[in-house]
Amino acid sequence: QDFHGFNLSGHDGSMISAENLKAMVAEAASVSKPRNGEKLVIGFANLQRDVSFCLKVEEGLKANAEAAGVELVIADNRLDGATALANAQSFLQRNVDYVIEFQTDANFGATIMQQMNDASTKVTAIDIPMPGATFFGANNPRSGYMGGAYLGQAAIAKFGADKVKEGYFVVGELPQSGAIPAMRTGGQVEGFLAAVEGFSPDHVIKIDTKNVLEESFTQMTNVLGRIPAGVPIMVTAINDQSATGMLRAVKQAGREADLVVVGMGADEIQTMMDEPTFVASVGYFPERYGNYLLPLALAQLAGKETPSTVLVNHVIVTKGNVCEFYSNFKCADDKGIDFQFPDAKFQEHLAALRQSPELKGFENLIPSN
Amino acid sequence: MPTAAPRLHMQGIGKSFGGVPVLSGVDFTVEAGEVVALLGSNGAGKSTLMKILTGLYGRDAGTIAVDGETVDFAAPSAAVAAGVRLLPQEISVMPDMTVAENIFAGDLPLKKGLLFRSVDDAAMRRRSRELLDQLGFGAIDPDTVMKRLSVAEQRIVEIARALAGQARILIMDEPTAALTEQEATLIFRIIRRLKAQSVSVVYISHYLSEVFEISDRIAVLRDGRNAGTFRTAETNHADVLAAMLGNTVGDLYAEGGAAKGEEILSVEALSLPGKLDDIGFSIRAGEILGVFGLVGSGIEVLGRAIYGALGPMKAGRIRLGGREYRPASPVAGKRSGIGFVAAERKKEGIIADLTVRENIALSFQERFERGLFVSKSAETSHAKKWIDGLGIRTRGPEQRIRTLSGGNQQKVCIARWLVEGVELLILEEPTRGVDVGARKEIYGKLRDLADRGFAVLVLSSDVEEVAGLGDRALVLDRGRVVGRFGRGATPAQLMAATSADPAFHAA
Amino acid sequence: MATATPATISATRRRMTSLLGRPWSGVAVLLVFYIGLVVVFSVLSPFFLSVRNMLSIGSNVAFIGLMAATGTPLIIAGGLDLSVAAIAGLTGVVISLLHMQGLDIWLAVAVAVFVAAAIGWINGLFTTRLKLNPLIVTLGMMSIVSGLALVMTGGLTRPLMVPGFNVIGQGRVFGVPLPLILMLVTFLGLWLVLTRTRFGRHVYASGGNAEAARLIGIPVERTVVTLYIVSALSGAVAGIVLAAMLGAAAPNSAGQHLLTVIAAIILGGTSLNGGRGSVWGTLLAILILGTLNNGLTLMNVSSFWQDVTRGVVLMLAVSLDQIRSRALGD
Amino acid sequence: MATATPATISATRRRMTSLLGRPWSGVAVLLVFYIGLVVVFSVLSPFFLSVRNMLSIGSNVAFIGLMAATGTPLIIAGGLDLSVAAIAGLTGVVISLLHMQGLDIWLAVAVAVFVAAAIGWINGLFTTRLKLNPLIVTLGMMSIVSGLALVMTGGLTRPLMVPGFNVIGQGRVFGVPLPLILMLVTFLGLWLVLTRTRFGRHVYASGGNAEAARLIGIPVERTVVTLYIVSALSGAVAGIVLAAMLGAAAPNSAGQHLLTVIAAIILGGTSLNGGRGSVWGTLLAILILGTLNNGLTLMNVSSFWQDVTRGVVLMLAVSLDQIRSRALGD
Ligand SMILES: Nc1ncnc2c1ncn2[C@@H]1O[C@H](COP(=O)(O)OP(=O)(O)OP(=O)(O)O)[C@@H](O)[C@H]1O
Ligand SMILES: Nc1ncnc2c1ncn2[C@@H]1O[C@H](COP(=O)(O)OP(=O)(O)OP(=O)(O)O)[C@@H](O)[C@H]1O
Ligand SMILES: O[C@@H]1[C@@H](O)[C@H](O)OC[C@H]1O
Ligand SMILES: [Mg+2]
Ligand SMILES: [Mg+2]
Repeated sequence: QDFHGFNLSGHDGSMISAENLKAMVAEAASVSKPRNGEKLVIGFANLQRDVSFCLKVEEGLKANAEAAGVELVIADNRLDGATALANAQSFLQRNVDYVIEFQTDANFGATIMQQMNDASTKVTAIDIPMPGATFFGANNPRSGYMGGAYLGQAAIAKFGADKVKEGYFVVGELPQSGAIPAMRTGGQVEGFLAAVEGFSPDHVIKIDTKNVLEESFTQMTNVLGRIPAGVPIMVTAINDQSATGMLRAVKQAGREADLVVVGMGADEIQTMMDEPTFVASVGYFPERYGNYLLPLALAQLAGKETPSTVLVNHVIVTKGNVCEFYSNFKCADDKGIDFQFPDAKFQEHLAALRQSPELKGFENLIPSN
Repeated sequence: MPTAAPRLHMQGIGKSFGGVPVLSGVDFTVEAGEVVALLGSNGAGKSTLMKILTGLYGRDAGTIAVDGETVDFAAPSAAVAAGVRLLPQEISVMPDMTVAENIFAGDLPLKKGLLFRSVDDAAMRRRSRELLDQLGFGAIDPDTVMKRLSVAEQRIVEIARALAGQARILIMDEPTAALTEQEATLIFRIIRRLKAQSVSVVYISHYLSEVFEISDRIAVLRDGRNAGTFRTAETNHADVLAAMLGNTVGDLYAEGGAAKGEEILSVEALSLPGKLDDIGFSIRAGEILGVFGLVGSGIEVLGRAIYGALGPMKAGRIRLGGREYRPASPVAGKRSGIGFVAAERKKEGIIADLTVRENIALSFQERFERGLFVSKSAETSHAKKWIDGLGIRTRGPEQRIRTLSGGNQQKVCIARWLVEGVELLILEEPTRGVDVGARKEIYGKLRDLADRGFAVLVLSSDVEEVAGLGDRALVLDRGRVVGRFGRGATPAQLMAATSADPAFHAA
Repeated sequence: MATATPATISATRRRMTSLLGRPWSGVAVLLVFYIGLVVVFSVLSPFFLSVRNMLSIGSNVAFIGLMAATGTPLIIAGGLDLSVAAIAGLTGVVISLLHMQGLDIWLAVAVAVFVAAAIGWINGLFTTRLKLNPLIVTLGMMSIVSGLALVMTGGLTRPLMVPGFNVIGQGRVFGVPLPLILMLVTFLGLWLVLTRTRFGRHVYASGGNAEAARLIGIPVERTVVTLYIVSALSGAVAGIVLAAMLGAAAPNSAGQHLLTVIAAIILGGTSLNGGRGSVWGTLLAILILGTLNNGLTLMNVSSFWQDVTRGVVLMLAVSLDQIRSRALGD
Repeated sequence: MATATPATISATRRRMTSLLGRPWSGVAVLLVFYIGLVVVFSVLSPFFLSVRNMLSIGSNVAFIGLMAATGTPLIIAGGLDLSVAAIAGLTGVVISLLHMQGLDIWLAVAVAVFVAAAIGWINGLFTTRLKLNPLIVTLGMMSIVSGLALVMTGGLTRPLMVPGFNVIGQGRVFGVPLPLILMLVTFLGLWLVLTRTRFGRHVYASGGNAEAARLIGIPVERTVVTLYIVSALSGAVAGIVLAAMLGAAAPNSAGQHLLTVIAAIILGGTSLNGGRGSVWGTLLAILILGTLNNGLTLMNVSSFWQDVTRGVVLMLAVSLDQIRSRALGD
């Protein structure tokens, strides 16, 4: 139902007016008395502040908190379980009224949640689910699948189906960060194979990007040695930053003509606009996360019923439609390909995921669609 | 008479370390072309005074003038630039650089290159060879990496380095402590030549005979204060010693003990490829056996081989305390009742950061345990016993050994082995760098130990020491026993037994 | 009123000097620094000074502290172990995998501890017997061990929730978190061993002058190998504490704290050249770093500025000790 | 036919020994190891042995190589710089920010290089004048510098696309990538300086025995401070190469390679105790690590197994050198 202008199912992702936010705060504070006796305090633990995606989430939350007049205390989990635990304790130490956790690994969630529950503090978990917390974030199997499929279709449009089969598909992974990114990159591979029928699995190359520009560049450079001259090079990765590093490596090798890149996250739009071969990125809209997260937190503090899971609605962002989402960029005339999401095959993929022994114990992370 | 300013004039020098005064109001003067010997017992402050002169240490009081000009060297480089060069007491070289580089690193010859002035290695090599030849040590190859040389050879290279630059004042702090007499003679030749060139030399030594041979004047320090200066030609050993110590020393060596006990060590046909060849001897309880040899003669390895420091021995038969004994490791040697004091006190003897108490207790730590833990009081009383027993001059058992003077460190190294169960004590160069007073104390203690039933094996390149101390003496040359002497052998006899050329070098 | 005569000044100076000159005076300087830090944060943040917060700092630094504790004698003896944090990661992984296979949790722990000991033993053999450079050997070992942990889990974090086991990380005794107790007991034990036992003397002697120590019949190699094993074991314990605390085992869990471990040991006054150091210095350095983290977070300082501040504090702390040495004219 | 008499055997042995005993024999062992690695990969992967691939290995390792190159003389002289990689990150950030403010790109580069030099100078002063421990000082500096880079960018990667500038990272001369050329020229230059100039001898002397060097009038402090500045400058150049190559400046870009830089220097035969080492050893170590990474990636080996392999290779390489030393009876 509607909570001062916030209605989850109908929400378009824009920021609620300051007036409405303040009304939410007033209601929340009357139901849940601020623990410091003055005003509501919300704790936000970021995943790793020097990743642009995470930074955008933080900026969005800050803007909302400021408009609403609640205090936001921020900590940096630094991609580390122990640090996340210490940060959670520091929130409790400061008597925060609500916690938003962007955390490293689902498996660390239980311990943190136990402490939150002991303190009767409610939690929303971003991207990485935690037991008993509201989940808000990426639909990883879907976003990955979407990006992979788009890349396949864009490659066919550029090189023709026959040529694409001679080409190589390189995916920049982040294997050490566990099951969730793996579902994303796994989805990219499956989506690509779904779009390019008869593509040889031997032509799929996986590299470890370590989630940084430079390593993506180095490993892509290494792997280019395996790709014969003149065949298509189709690239996607765990996030835009890694995709960018891989793109630069192909450029440095002078093989840009054979390249198509699809990013993930749409959080480095400028690069996408500047690079002709960077055709699209799967949109997550991290800058809008705060527009959901803060109202959601206030609604819960106000005692409202809220759904336990809110998945981001991913959209393909291209040079042709970018202005619809980011007004500071102009849309190009070239509208790109006419993308078809392979829905039936995606359902098969989801079914397969549910059977996967690798994901045993992580079934809750697999969305229903 | 026109009185020109002296070459060096230090006046009223004062220095304390951590509040404890080490030098107070010291005056020290050297004329141009004069050799002044600086004497004093261990810890009197000789090295400290010279380190102050060369800018290694700051001073608390006093002035320094060179050729009438007040100077205040902030760092050794300033002293070097002013022609004041120090040959320090402790070997101070760059072990991984070549001999030539060690000699010239401070003043490298350069040549024009294509792009830049580069180091003229050929010139450096040539001049190094000349310098070493001049010194009489032409056999040292300028291209050898320093760490491959023996201690004595490294010392020679250091001397060559001190001579390489244009010095006005050359300070030599115990240059001959690790050298033999013959080698020292070569050094004296150089000093005389420098003197002729009007270079001033400060010569620090504990060997009175050397001092009387080479110096024009003798300045004595005692407890950090001036204790008199003497014209060398107008004085004698006794007066100088009296100034140094406040009393005279008398005979350095105690009378040999009377009763010898049963045989403690017997060595037969001991060989070590390239180093020792068919060595045989024995020592009885109550006996001191001296082994004399020059560098390279085998004295550097003989004691170690027996102790086990060179690892398991194959050739030869050794009996220790009546039982068959095979050297294997220091741990095993110690367990069999051998104590060992290494020549290189700083490198192989002291654990610098530990206290006197800890250093003494270390070798037989298990004897100071009460249950699981070490008993500090047991350690302390043991340490105190030997601080008194050996006359170790220290502020107490808790002083760090690194801040003791050399002679006292040496006594600590000996004290380590003075426990029940040690039958054989092996000492390499037991009094290197030790002052006369302390040397006499150490000799006295070794004799006491022998009288208490220890067998003592002393390996030394100091011929007087071996002649004076040993009940019997062996002479080694190129790994073989070339002479066996009873008590009363003279240094000259021992010396004569070695056929070695005074300029040592391994063939 | 008494005026300060030169004599009284010098007497005071001598007394101060002798106080500062004691072996533990470097530790005293760190203690003063630590207390200063606590005072500053107490003033700046209302949340800082409470028993609960102090205890949570203690329990947060525990697993790092465990590794730094045993790293201290190892470095004193002239060794160095860069693989310890990787061993912590592997330990958690081995336990969780074995337990998943149905093995009793304590048996799994025993196996993991044994594996760690074996790794430490290899480190020790390579560095002493083969005389290889410890930095390269243990860096190589770090790479191997963390690689294996990743291979074994496929990079995934594994849940590890077994009530009896998790108590190690989450339990309290009289309100004091168990990890903190474990760490303090380790420091206390190592202090006793280092200062009161034969083995402890051998540690200082081996690192102070290995050749001299060997020549007086101290088993230098055995001492150093033992310390590598102990270091690996502390890695295992740290891994156990971490996994128990987090309720999950991550293959790379402790890796990013490696530099903190080494920094704490050096900041604590232990010399990388061996022969000198104390575990209390290390403990204070660990507490300083943990307190800094906690205090700055409580003050809502951004993590970027936290990095800057940590650097400044490291430099300040080591400068302070230098000023002490200078005052002594060392 | 001649039979080997003891005399000829010992003559041969002497010749071999003298060959192996030369200062560069450790380097020769690494060269053999490197060639072995190249042969193995050539056999195992059809993609490995090609000019193109060799060049891409070279350009991949260039920025690490630059930092390791200047780190070598610094460690030879008894110093250590853990901040160099952080300086690389800061350099890119400063350039991109200044350029965004409208400053000419080369002016921006000049400012960034100047900032780096100042940081190196501070490292040098703190470690020599104040005699602070270099590990703590430069670790602290690393934390400060990388923290500042994050603060300045707000943690974001900044695009840096200026054709003239990007040539540094992406250009080629006769087909050889510019970063590779830059690195090789740096090694060559340092080799000349170290072996041919007065400054070079001062470097070895300062690290071999600072006390002795000071005593014979070598300006030890000035030498070491200069090397800290040079190290920081190479960090700046590495940062420029990296930013130019990637077309972007990331505040955290080089940080994770810190251990690789140190490992390469030590593996290359430079002693952490100072006084010994050569830049060619470092270069070979860098090439070995880069080749390993490339070859294993081409063979499609997972990054986890790559970690394991890298560890094994590090240990093997240093063992091989030890075997050489043993053969010499060192
Ligand atoms: N590190 C130090 N700090 C303070 N005082 C020291 C230090 N080292 C030595 N001293 C003191 O300096 C003075 C002279 O030293 P030392 O005991 O070595 O000389 P000594 O006993 O006169 O000489 P020796 O017994 O060797 O002939 C003593 O009072 C000694 O305790
Ligand atoms: N750096 C130092 N710190 C503390 N005490 C010192 C230091 N250097 C010298 N001392 C002390 O100063 C006193 C004088 O030492 P110095 O080395 O000058 O004696 P020395 O006369 O040269 O003795 P030796 O004949 O044994 O060489 C000694 O007691 C010594 O322990
Ligand atoms: O890789 C990261 C992903 O795990 C997280 O969900 O969003 C930010 C990404 O950079
Ligand atoms: Mg004395
Ligand atoms: Mg002296």
